[in-house]
Amino acid sequence: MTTLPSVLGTGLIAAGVGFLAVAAIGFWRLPDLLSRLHVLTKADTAGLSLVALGAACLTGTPASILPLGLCVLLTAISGATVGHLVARSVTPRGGRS
Amino acid sequence: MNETSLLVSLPLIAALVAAAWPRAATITGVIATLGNAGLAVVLAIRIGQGGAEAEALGGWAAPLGIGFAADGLAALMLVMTALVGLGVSVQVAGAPLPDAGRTGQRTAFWPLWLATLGAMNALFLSADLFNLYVTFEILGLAAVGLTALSGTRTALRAAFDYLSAGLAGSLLLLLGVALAYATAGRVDLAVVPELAGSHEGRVALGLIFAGLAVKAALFPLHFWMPAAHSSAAPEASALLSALVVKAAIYVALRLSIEGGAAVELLRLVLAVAGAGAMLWGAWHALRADRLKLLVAHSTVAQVGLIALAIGLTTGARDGTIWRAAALLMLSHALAKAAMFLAVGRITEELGHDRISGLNREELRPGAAEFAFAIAAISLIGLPPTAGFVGKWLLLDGLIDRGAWPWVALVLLGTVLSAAYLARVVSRCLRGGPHVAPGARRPAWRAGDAAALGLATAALALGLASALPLTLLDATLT
Amino acid sequence: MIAFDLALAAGILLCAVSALTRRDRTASVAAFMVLGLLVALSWVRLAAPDVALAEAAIGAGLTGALFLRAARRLGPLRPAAGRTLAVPAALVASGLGGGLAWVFASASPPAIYAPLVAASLPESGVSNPVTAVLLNFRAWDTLLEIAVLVVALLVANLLGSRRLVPVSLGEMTLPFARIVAPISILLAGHLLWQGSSAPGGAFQAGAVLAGGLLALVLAGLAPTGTLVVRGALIAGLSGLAVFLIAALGSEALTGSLLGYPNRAEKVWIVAIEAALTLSIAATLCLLFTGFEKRKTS
Amino acid sequence: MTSDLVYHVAGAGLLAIALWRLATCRDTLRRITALNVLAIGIAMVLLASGHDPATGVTNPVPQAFVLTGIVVLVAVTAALLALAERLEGSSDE
Amino acid sequence: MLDFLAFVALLATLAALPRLVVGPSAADRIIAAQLAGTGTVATLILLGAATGTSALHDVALVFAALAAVSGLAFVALRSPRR
Repeated sequence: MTTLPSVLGTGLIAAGVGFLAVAAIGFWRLPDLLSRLHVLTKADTAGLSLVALGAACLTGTPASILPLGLCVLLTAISGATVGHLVARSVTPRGGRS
Repeated sequence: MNETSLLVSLPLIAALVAAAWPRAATITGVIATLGNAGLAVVLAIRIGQGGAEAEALGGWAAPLGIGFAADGLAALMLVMTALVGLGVSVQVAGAPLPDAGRTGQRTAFWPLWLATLGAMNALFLSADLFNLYVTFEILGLAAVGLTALSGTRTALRAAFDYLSAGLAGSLLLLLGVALAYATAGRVDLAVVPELAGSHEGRVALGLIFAGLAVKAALFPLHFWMPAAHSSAAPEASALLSALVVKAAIYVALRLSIEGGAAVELLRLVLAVAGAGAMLWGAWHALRADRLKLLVAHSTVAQVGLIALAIGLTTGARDGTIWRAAALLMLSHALAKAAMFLAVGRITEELGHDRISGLNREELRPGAAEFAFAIAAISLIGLPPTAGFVGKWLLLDGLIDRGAWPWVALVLLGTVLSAAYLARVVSRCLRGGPHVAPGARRPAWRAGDAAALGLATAALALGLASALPLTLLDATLT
Repeated sequence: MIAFDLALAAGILLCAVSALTRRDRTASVAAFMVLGLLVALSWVRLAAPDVALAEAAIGAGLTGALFLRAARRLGPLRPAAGRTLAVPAALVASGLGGGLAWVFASASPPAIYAPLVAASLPESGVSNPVTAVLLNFRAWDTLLEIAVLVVALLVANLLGSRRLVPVSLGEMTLPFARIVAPISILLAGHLLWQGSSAPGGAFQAGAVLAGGLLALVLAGLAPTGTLVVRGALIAGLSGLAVFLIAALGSEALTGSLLGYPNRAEKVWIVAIEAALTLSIAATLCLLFTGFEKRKTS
Repeated sequence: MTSDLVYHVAGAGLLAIALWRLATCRDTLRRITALNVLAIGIAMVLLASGHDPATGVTNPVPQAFVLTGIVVLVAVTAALLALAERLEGSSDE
Repeated sequence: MLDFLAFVALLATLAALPRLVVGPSAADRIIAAQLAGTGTVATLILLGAATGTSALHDVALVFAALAAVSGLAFVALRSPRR
């Protein structure tokens, strides 16, 4: 039924999926690697967080909140790490210039 | 504890020990191979007297669980593997493989061989299609390890082609098993007659046989095999050619007896491919310039002969032709292992394996040449060898059915095999004016004993062919 | 959901084509990695979460890294020799594919396994039917599957493939490794433990553990000395050893190979799975890092 | 049209693509990839066959087959890649 | 509704494919694979929410935990051989 958590959850998920879609489109449209990397780390993390938050609202059980939170945390860390490493590997002087 | 359980688990345990403690590898390997031979003989005697045995692993009956079917055919194969393994082990224990792999592992042979042995034993006993697939994968990987042992670039290339062809073959087999599941809902061996009864089931059997044909190097899917068998170390080639190829042929024979023979088209394709293999292999063996290549191509031809016999099996349980196929497998295994070991020794003495340079003035023919000759006699099928009994049974069965074209083909194959083997034997054993008065005799090595022993076994089995034939009577209840 | 399935199937086929036709090695490998992701989704849609877990653990961790390693070491793709066969081969292959699709879609398996599994599940000691099949009803298959891993390890050892020398990736990887490695250990333990009642099990747990270890190795935070490799080799071999000893031990107790004693099934299964998890993790890691190649001269 | 049919067709498509590349390509890495795609295709048709659309449950036995197949494939793939790399290395020498 | 959102998430995942195929640089392709990984995690979470299967959270978690391994492998193996 349309209770507050379910409406909220669906809304959050819709927003998150929208973010993901924007990230994908931006990834396709943006001209150079570094700006694409930027999109990846930002929109990606935001999108997935919103989706996970929405899913947690919908299910509402503590048992599902832990894995969802971990998912967000891990994806954010890996996205940031890989993004940083890739950026460093393609820019001369180790990315510190 | 049951012999079957020990037969499948002891080689694997020994492989682990040999891999973990390379220093103890040789002694572990020899003990395990000896123990395996003892177990196989005990099991064969019990089956010969008491009939076939079936076992449900873990107490879970087929189709849910996996069964072991220890019957006469399986026991014959187990003994065959044990005998060939003993011969090759004697050779390797006496003269460890050269360290051409540059990995500093002179003992790497043993865990690979023991894994091969365990996989072969598991395969012969298995009564479940999916389980057969898994055993094939162990076998394929271990065999590739054996091929790559010599470490040369040719051997590595051959090993890669072998592994990718082998994987493609097992995936075809797996696809067939998947379709068998999709059609019949189960994958134990007892499902085979049911498969032969429907279109989808026949396609499944076709896929399974196609996979087996790749693994058995049946013409025209043999492309990977001559390179693999001729570039590996002779000891490894002996195992590959005598045993590993037999695994796929064994499964084909088993499926044919179980009811795959009801599929006319499949049998015809198998027989025609077998005939093609006989001619193609013989042609290339006639033209080969290197000894190992000749022997490898002769394997293509011999596999063809056995496939022809399997293809002509009528499926009747009391038929003679499938017995002929089983005997031909046995005699080919013994003779071909002896032949590869002998080739290894001849190459070692001469320093090369060019056929044109076989008759050397300063070297007298030794035990290896003699073993090669006996093995050749068995492969050609001259009395009193096991090869003769197998071919006689085959021709007898074919004549009974009036299948004269096939009789002619088998005879043609025999003549061709005599022709290409004579290229070697005539050069090796030519004495008289070709040998200088002061010519030296090759020194005696463990490899000579192994080759002679295996060749003699092929000879003796012809004289005592009642033994394997009685054992085969205990096939399938 | 049919739209979802159709889009997924299209994506899978697209990835497969890209993985097999792109001339750029990285493109080919990356497409193959994404294929693994999408295939895991399709396993979920086919109600096979156990398989999806295994695919995720292997596809995301080991396979991608293995293929990237090979792409790096193999150098660029050489131009193909001849294209004459391509068209007939494509026709034959598409004919075969169409035939197979038709045969598979028209066959519907009679329900033989499902009732048997349902009837035997209470006696198996576990409540996850897939684990019951893998470690009880058809445990012999699983034992041989572990033997395949061991033989692969032997072959890799024999080949002495070039040992991986990780480059220093800088301090940015430290927080990553410090978080990911412990979480993957916890996750592996969780998957192992819940395998008896829910999707999970030894292989999934072992693969996740291997993935975490690989992250450490790649970040240059794991020791890779000769002694460590030797220890990992022994650990890799130990899983099959434990399984074989358990098989023979159960036969000594109950008279049937891999027939666990009554009412102790769960203990046996969990013990075997725990040993397998460690051994699978060690094996997968070694298959990636490789062994030292000794120099000839 | 059911989703099982979609996966049957997709699985068969994977089989066809993989067989085509296996037949026409000599490059080692490409062949290994093709073999992996072939295995995925087999797993897909197997699971789709084991899937019961009425109950939405997939038979655990084919699931176990596919799991075993995945492990076996990883092992063989690792060995193949090691061989291919060693082969490449030996041509340099 | 959730089904539809899962479908959109899948489309967002697939949208990474063109960049993966076109490149132009190897880094682009790897980042595209990374993006597809995140999309897959989101799709899995949504499928889990739609069907109420908690096992899918584990699958998503495994993907999330190991997402960086291939990226790390790419960077770590990128440096010159010797």
